[in-house]
Amino acid sequence: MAENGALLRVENLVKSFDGLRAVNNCTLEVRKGCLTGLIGPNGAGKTTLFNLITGFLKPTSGRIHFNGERIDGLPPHLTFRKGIVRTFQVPRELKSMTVLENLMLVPSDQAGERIWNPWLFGFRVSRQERQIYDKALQILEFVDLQHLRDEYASSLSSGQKKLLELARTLMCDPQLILLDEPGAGVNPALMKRLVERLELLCHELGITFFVIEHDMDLITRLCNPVIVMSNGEVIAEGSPEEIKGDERVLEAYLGGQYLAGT
Amino acid sequence: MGVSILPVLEVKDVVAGYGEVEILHGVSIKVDEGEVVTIIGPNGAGKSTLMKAVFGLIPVKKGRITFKGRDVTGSPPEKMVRFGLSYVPQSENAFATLSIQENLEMGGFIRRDGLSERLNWAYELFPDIASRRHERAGRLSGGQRQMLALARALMLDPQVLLLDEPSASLSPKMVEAIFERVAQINRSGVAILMVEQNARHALQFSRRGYVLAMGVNRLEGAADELLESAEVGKLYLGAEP
Amino acid sequence: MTDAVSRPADLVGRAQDIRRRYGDTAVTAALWLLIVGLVLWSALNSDTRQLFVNGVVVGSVFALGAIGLTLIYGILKFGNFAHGDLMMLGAYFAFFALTGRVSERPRFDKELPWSLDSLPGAVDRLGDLTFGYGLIIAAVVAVAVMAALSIGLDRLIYRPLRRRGAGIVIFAIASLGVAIAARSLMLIIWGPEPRSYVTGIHKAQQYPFDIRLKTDQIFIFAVAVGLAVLVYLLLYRTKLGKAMRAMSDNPDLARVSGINTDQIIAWTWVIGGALVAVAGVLLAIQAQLNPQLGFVILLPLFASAILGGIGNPIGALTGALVVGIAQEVAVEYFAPGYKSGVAFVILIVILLLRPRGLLGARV
Amino acid sequence: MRLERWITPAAFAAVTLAVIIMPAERSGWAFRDSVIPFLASFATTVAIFAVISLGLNVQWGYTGVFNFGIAAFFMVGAYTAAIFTKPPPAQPEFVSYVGGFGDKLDFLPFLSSDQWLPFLIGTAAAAVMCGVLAFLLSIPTLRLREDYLAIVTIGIAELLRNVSIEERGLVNSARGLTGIPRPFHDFFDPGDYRFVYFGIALGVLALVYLAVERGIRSPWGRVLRALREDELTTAASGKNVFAFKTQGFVFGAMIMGIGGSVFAYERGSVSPDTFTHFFATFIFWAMLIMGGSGNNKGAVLGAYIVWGLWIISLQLLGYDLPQFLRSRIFFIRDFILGALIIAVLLLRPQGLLPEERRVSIWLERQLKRRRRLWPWPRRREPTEAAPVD
Repeated sequence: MAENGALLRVENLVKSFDGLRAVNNCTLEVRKGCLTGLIGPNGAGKTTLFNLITGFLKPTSGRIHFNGERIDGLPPHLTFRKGIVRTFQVPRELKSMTVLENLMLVPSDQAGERIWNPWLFGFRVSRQERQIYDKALQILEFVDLQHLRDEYASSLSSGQKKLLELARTLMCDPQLILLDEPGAGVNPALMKRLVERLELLCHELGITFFVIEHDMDLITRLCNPVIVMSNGEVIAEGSPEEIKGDERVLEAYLGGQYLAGT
Repeated sequence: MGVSILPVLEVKDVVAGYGEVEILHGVSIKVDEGEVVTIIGPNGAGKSTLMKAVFGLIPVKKGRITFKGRDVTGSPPEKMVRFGLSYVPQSENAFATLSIQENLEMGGFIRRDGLSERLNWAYELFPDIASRRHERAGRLSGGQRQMLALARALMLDPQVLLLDEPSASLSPKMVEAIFERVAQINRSGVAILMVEQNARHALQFSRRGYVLAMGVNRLEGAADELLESAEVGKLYLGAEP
Repeated sequence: MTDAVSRPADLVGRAQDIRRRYGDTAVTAALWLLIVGLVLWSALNSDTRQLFVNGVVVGSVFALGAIGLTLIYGILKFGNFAHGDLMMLGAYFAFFALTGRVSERPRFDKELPWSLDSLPGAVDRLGDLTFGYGLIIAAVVAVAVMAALSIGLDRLIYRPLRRRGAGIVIFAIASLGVAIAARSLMLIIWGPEPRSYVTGIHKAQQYPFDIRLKTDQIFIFAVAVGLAVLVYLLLYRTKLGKAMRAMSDNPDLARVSGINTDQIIAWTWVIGGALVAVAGVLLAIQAQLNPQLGFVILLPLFASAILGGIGNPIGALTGALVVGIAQEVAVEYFAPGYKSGVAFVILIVILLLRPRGLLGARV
Repeated sequence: MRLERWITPAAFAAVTLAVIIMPAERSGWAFRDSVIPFLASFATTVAIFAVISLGLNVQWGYTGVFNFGIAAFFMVGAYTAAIFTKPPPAQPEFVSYVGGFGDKLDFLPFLSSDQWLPFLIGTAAAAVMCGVLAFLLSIPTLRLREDYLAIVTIGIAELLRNVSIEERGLVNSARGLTGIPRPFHDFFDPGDYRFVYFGIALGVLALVYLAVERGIRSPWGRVLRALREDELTTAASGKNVFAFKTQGFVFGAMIMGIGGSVFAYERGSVSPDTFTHFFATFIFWAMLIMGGSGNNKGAVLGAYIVWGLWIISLQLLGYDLPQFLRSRIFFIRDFILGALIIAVLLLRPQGLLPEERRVSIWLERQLKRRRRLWPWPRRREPTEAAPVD
């Protein structure tokens, strides 16, 4: 039975590529208002899981519920509509568009996105543009990129691109943000700020986060609970301390055979 | 194994990465003749990047790589193979549209003679792929594909074999089989430098090990010492230093 | 409770899975049946039998072009829109080597003092063929020239683009530039009038089943099939060919295996250039020498390559024969101007139903 | 590089000088009688081609959709305009074509076929037809790798041209359609009409330019440009990739249709031999690549320069050329164009006028209205944001 407060629930999810099961009978829950961490060795299927949740891949079998609604198999733009946004492990910025444009693209249902609206309802487009612009500026300030707003996104450093990815997700008032390694390549000072920002977003605005991260320090500081995946399955879940003490997790990382299932 | 004065492969203070992103911030590793060395470390430590940098697949920005005392820094992979190194990438390590036999022939591409003997040798070492030699490699199971990748890399009779996570996404049984095969290859005199996720398992087959984290050396030592060390677990799960 | 609700949805999901898994196979089987049926029908129907045979000849010319196209596509990963024009250019080079003629002013040729047809007996007909051994030597010359030219174009244009990491579209536009340059080069040197290697009428022979064939056509078919088999043997039996396939499959792993990819690319252009030249000569024997023809033939070439599954020479041969037969047989029912329409329809059907082609993705 | 800054002005100046001086010199500097009319015709054609080049810019420069069959849209536009404005065939046994709606509109004075309304109807119909064609083509191809669309569009251009020749009753096969009524033709002296039509063509170009500029600088255009950069990110930003791609392709095709219709009204006749791949597809690519894809000014400048080269080669024929050159001048021009395309791709991939860095005209206008100085592009220091919360 669904536990109260589960925003995202993944049940028996399977994804196989040419017989190889990247995600194997994975079942997990992300509770509302939490910063849930997702860790696991390389090839555990973490990014594949993200791709399945956001609709970039279609599951072979299994179910994904978001807010009690089934979302598996929806294309990316529809999962986005439901309130799920993601970042990419390797930042995929829109290279020859400015930082500001990268953000202003995001809000959905912009009046000006219908080709005839700029002609018929110019004032509405105009007003909305102003709102989006203000919001983009706010968010740029939030992630400390406001001085770069008119630069092409391709000229950013890799850490700044990571922040841009985060900023992009904030443009649309999401319910759930999936972050794929937000910390990689971000320098320590920025990182500290990033952690503060994420906590602020989570606690003040009630946005739920689901974070893949390799940096255990960051996970410890940021996330609770932490879910551990290995070979496409969830093998443990708990607070960072519990995870660190969990024999199975260490086994998964260091090798040796963990106990499969149940 | 006798202790040689010069290591076969030595990596000194190598700095490398993809494009502007630097992942290795000065890593040093050495491999003596005939030994198995395992590199372990948490995700994102730069283990695979190190392999690629050594093999010339990504540019080395700083540092030196020497093979038998000869500077091979920045040589392209097709040259590395001629020096006597061989490399098994982590994924996509077989030509899926080629037959198994053709895969092995490609492994021996620069060989001038003795190809058929070497082929027979490979099939003897890996009997499970021998029976399917005219099938496309894309049809093999994960474990068999890994065997094929090993066999392909051995076709040139290399002195040093670089293995990038040979046990990745294999069943426990298969992992066992792969490691046994690796040990067997080593007994035939090939030095092995291996990156592994499966740290404990790999260290059991190794003489020495290195632990990388965040693109720098963190620990090194004899394999059994590392196996016992509590430090290693902490590096993975990030207890406060 | 959740289970009860989600069970019907699961059934739908499973049905989709089945469709995903077997639908592809079913569509392929249906397309194959359709093709085999049409081919058999046109071969057996006495109205279209002659056209069927013509189609095989036309298709074998397409085949050589499509094999070259698909080879370059497989290894360099871009559609070469200059392929048709380079075919024609190759044919003109052979013409030049054979006759030593260039256009001086409209409808007036200037003959250079040296040419192959001045060799003793070079234009004497070989058996029932319309041409002598001179043309064959000329074709060899054209092969050499086109192979060299292809490498030159790669060094000059495609390699810099590759180093820069340009996208496939940039390659395609560059190849369009090459196509235009090649076409205008032909027009500059030989003028716009159609030409042929030999003048005079060539009578067709009567064969069983009421089929009339020129010996040239049999020659075209034989050369095309022979070369297709050679390319197949090259790719599947020789070290170079296997390395080419390996590189097409996984360039990084090819480098790791010690394969020099620059060299493989150069060889690909040599073989591609040679095929272009032969295909061009055959096209010119089959139709004529005409600078306009190069771009027109591009559509059937691409249709053949896509029908067969891009990157696959046997597929290209099969695809080309199907396209050739379909185009010729269609003449019985539609105006000749619709030949290109046939190739277009085949293209659209394949793209809609099975974009990887009939023989593609056999992994 | 300092030199690079001069390439664009130099190219512009060279073409302009050549286009003015060559006819002037040949006509004995008779500006009023021959040079000015010549320039008007030249400029009219440039305007028409610039329209089509703008359409291609929407497709390739902004949306990243790869159309190698511009000829198809150019031709459909031209023929549609023609059959919507022409009277029905007078002698169906000699001349036959479908449509001929021109007469049906004659019942009101300003609707008669040589006035402005038929022109507008023909142009609108041309745009619609091209839009429908583009939509149909997008279904099998837009989800596939980019170059599949290129092949399919080559195919449709080839096919449509053959259909127009083979189907006698459709658009009068190879002889094409003549006597297309031209807007306001009877009101002016035939010698002056070219100036009138230049005005019309310029007006259409201005409208199309504004429409494209406005569309591209709107949130809609932002999505298109995002698609060109990275489809995955665009999908991750909640945009329906396929829908927007189709819109970009269709919008561009409609503009090409408009260009085709203006072309038909300028010539007064259309025939299939105009719409070959070479003439009707390649030169637009040359224009856009040379001018700078992703920049509407570049698309127009490219049309000017490429058509300038065209005209220069024509003008050269008026001089005493050696026979060798005389018979080959057009082929040499084609060769130069092909080589120029490659040279631009290799040496200056961004074209003569690189893409501009602007966000949205709506925003710019808004910010101006609020009496804030828009900080583009020179002022880079952050202006204080609007009061938050």
